[in-house]
Amino acid sequence: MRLRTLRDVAVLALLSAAPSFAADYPKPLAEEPIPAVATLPGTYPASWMLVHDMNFTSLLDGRVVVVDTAAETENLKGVMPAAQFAIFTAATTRPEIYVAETFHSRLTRGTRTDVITIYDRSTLAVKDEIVLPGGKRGQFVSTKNSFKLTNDEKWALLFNFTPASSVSVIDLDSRKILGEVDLPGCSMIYPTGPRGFSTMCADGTMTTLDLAADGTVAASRTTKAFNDIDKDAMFMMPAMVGNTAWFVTFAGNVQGVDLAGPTATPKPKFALGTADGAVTEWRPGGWQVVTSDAAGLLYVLMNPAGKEGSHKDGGTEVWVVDPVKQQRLRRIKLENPGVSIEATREAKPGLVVARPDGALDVYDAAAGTLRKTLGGSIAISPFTMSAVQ
Amino acid sequence: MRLRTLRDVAVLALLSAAPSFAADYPKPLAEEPIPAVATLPGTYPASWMLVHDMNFTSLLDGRVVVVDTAAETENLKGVMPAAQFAIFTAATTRPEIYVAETFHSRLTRGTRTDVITIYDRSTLAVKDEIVLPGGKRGQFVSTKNSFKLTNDEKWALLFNFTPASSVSVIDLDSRKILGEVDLPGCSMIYPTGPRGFSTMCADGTMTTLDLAADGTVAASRTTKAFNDIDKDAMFMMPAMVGNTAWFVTFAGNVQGVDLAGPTATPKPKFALGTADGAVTEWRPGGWQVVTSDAAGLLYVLMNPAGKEGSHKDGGTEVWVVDPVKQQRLRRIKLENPGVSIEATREAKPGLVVARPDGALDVYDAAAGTLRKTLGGSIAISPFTMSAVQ
Amino acid sequence: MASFDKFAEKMTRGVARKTSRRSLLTWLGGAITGAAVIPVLPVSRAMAAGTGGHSGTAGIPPQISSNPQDPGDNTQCDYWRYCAIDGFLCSCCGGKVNVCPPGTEMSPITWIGTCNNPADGRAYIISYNDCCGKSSCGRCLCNRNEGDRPIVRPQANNDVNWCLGTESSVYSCSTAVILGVASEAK
Amino acid sequence: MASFDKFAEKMTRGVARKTSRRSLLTWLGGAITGAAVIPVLPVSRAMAAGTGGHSGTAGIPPQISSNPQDPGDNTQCDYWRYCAIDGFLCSCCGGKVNVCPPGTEMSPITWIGTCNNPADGRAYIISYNDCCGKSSCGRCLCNRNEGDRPIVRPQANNDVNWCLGTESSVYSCSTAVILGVASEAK
Repeated sequence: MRLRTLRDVAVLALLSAAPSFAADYPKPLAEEPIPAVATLPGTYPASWMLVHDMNFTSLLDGRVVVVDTAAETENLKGVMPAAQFAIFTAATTRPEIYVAETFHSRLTRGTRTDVITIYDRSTLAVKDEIVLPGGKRGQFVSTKNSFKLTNDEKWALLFNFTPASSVSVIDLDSRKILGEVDLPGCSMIYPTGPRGFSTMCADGTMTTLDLAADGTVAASRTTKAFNDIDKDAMFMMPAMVGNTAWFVTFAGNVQGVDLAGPTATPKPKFALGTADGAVTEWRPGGWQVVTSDAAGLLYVLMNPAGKEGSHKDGGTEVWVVDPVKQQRLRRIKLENPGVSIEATREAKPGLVVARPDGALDVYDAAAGTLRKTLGGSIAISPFTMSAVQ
Repeated sequence: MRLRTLRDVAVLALLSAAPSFAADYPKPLAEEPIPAVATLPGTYPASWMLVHDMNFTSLLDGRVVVVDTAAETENLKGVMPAAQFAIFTAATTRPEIYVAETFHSRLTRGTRTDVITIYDRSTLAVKDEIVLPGGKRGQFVSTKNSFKLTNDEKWALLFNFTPASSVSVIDLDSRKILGEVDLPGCSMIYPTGPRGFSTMCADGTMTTLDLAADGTVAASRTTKAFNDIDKDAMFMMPAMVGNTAWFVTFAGNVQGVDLAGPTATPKPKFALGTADGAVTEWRPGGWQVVTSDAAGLLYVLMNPAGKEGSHKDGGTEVWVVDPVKQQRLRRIKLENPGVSIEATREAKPGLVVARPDGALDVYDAAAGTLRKTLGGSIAISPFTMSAVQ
Repeated sequence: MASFDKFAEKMTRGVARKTSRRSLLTWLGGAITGAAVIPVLPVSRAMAAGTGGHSGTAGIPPQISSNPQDPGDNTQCDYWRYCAIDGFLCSCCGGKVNVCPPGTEMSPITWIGTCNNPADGRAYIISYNDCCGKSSCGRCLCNRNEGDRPIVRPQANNDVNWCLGTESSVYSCSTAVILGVASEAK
Repeated sequence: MASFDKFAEKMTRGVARKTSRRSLLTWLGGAITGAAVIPVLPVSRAMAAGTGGHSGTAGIPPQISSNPQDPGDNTQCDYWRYCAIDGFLCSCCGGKVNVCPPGTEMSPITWIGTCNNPADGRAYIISYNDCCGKSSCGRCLCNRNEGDRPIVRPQANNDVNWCLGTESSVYSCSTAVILGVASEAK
């Protein structure tokens, strides 16, 4: 092919009236409009998922990837930047996605600025941002319960860690910070009741805080200790079924907590049970290890070599559990080991397994068969996934 | 291993007077001081190299990696951030490394700020920065000749591209911008004479500009056209031997340009020649395709499948050329294809070949044998390399 | 060139249906450089396999236009419009071959290539508009340089970050937009 | 545990001399989980092979302390001090096992592990101080969680970005510093 400069191109364009030898296509392809930018539907289909890619090779440049787990092609729908151990949460009642993130004025150094960036769900453009003073936003390997909505999604709750713990209460209507609740010795946010949240405490209790209309604490109540952090700690991210948070523990128990309000109420603990094929014993292992489907079933990512310290080692099976009947229904043998799992809320739910190499395997959650693999660097370091609710 | 909380640790520390059963080591390892941060020698050994890792998966988060190409261990000595299509240059007469880079206030968006960041060569800490107004710093796949020193290294010259071309003249003593020289139709910076530079122009000429003491243009002269951009374009990054810039061309010619001043003076062009083993024909291919050693020999990265469009395809051989005798001395068959090459200025020079997978192969430049491979993600996307001068 | 392109195109599409992305690239490398030498993958194709770290994973499903006059898989570097592209293909990044991903901004200033369409035999002027304002897409890195010239001739150069005249200079991916016909089939 | 650790340590050192990093990890995975099941690599070890994209390259040469009481290769995840580390190993990043790379700042606040030294049989208190102010090192990603507990107990948690109290919150790599002896050999 010969070089074409801009001038050559102009000359050649003049010659383009010459007769074509491609008889099959008498007309050339049409000029295409620029600029052109894609948009997404205002409501995402139930097969879509938001995947938090922490991008370990450049942690300051994380992303939230919008993924269609069902389509034949174009599975990556779009990306939102999510900088520096960011955390996101998506509204269901307004077309907004919130990313709490941190910047430094010189990329790796200089003035720190924490913000909540507000994305439009359809354009993935930045609509607005709320600047968070004090440089205290907690930065963790993506933990969904560090950023949650409450009060009919009018407020956002953001967990701070300096290493003192607190929660900022942010009004999303006015884009203003209402206040800050200190949480000495407690961590994470579990929305509870109409306008409050619970938090997990280092003594094994949970404390529930009711918030007043101005965002201050109206009342608080603490459970008895039920989280044996030394011997059988609860993973911090539960699967939600209605208002019940289903936690799993390091040793393989299921601990439900009723968050319908006004106080977090632990349910009786039950065991996931044992099974053949264990090297030592089956235990939950990975990052996002438990998820739920629309029918209220739980899926737990299981590691066959369970022992002290194995809790982030990923898993090779997913166990399907009916938490109401306290019954394990079946075991799904994964084609590839996984780090995190998330079920879609489709009528025939998909079970998405994030692999250590960043690919996403999509299983038929009922049949336990692999539907497809979303590869090709769809994410670099996927840690948490959030199905469209 | 049992869980140790901080309290457990305190308790156990009290018990540590108990007799040891490890008779070989009666004393425990000593407590180690914190904080502790490594430093580098004030003068880098000749086996060291600065590698520009553009970090393609997060281009806004590039790096300059300080690499020891000779040591048995600890080959990665340190890293300097180099944001967003940055370009760096190292002083030889002061212990400073300059990185021209670009930030946005919200990582991927918001206010743009261009700066020259000044690193201390020994601590790799930021000493200072010079803010560059106007958001016009040129951003390219790492091209060394977009940022050069002149005037006995008192001044830096930085190429701007908006797409209008200009060069900013920066006084490194006062950390101030002296002025800006417009370069319509010309690109890149080739320091020429005591206080000036040449630039390559789209009509195939080079123009040399002498700068006055205040940084303005005192005089300029233009060569005849000698760069046949259409048919046999010169690669933009030459290898320097003294004051002579040795360029190679797409089709495999060597074009020397004498930059001792006062005017860039092209030397007679000569051909690298042909050789067995070509698929089509041998041509230079890759990014940094030519380098020189302390003895004044040139090394050219060669692609066996040369044709229109092959000029960035990398190479499988390095041809060693004496540019004064216009003679090819030998061919080095690479163990692995390379993207860019750089020779050290050691007495027994090393030839470093950046591979597409980011690893660096270090050859004995004289023997043509592979000394070692620096792997393990020493860089993600190494494009240019600069040996210690 | 046109007849080789056509042959390669046909072969590629046939092979793409049967093999993974990875082995396809290897095959192409072999076909281009012949069997006698170390296969020289174009640098950025090799880097595409390398930088993302996912060379071993399954790839991206083929995306073929419904218009037979626009043939080939636009997630692959050998798609006809990509003859002078350098970067991540927007068609893998939430955009399309000629459309930027949601929330990015298409650069108004860009570089130009002239690519042969193997279906209709025409040469088209292709504008490689960059999409800007989000970070590197990271998928489908592709570098082809037919007609590419050094930065001294910027309008024919793909090493420039063409996120110029946009709100942000951060580069995400590249499109390949038909601007017009450069020459009719010969 | 101690005897298994000692065994694994010996085996590892022997194998490390003979095999590449990649095959060593595979071997360890096999040894830990047995031959009957799919090998379960600890997630971040697999990611270490994955994210950098350089799983196929030669690795990093072993770095062994000259002190036999501090045994093992501190570029490897199985080095004894790393029993509760999570991140890039500073010993691969221009620092040392207990020293930050040039130009970074060592975090004063951190998490604590207790690791058995297989040479002297003692358990040591190890402080995993993060090094801050430059971007992710990207080499020698390692995650081990012996004694790790969820964020509800932050001082025993390695999922926190411990670049706290530093000028920049940007994380580069993690060290493993001996703070003292937790228990004598049993």
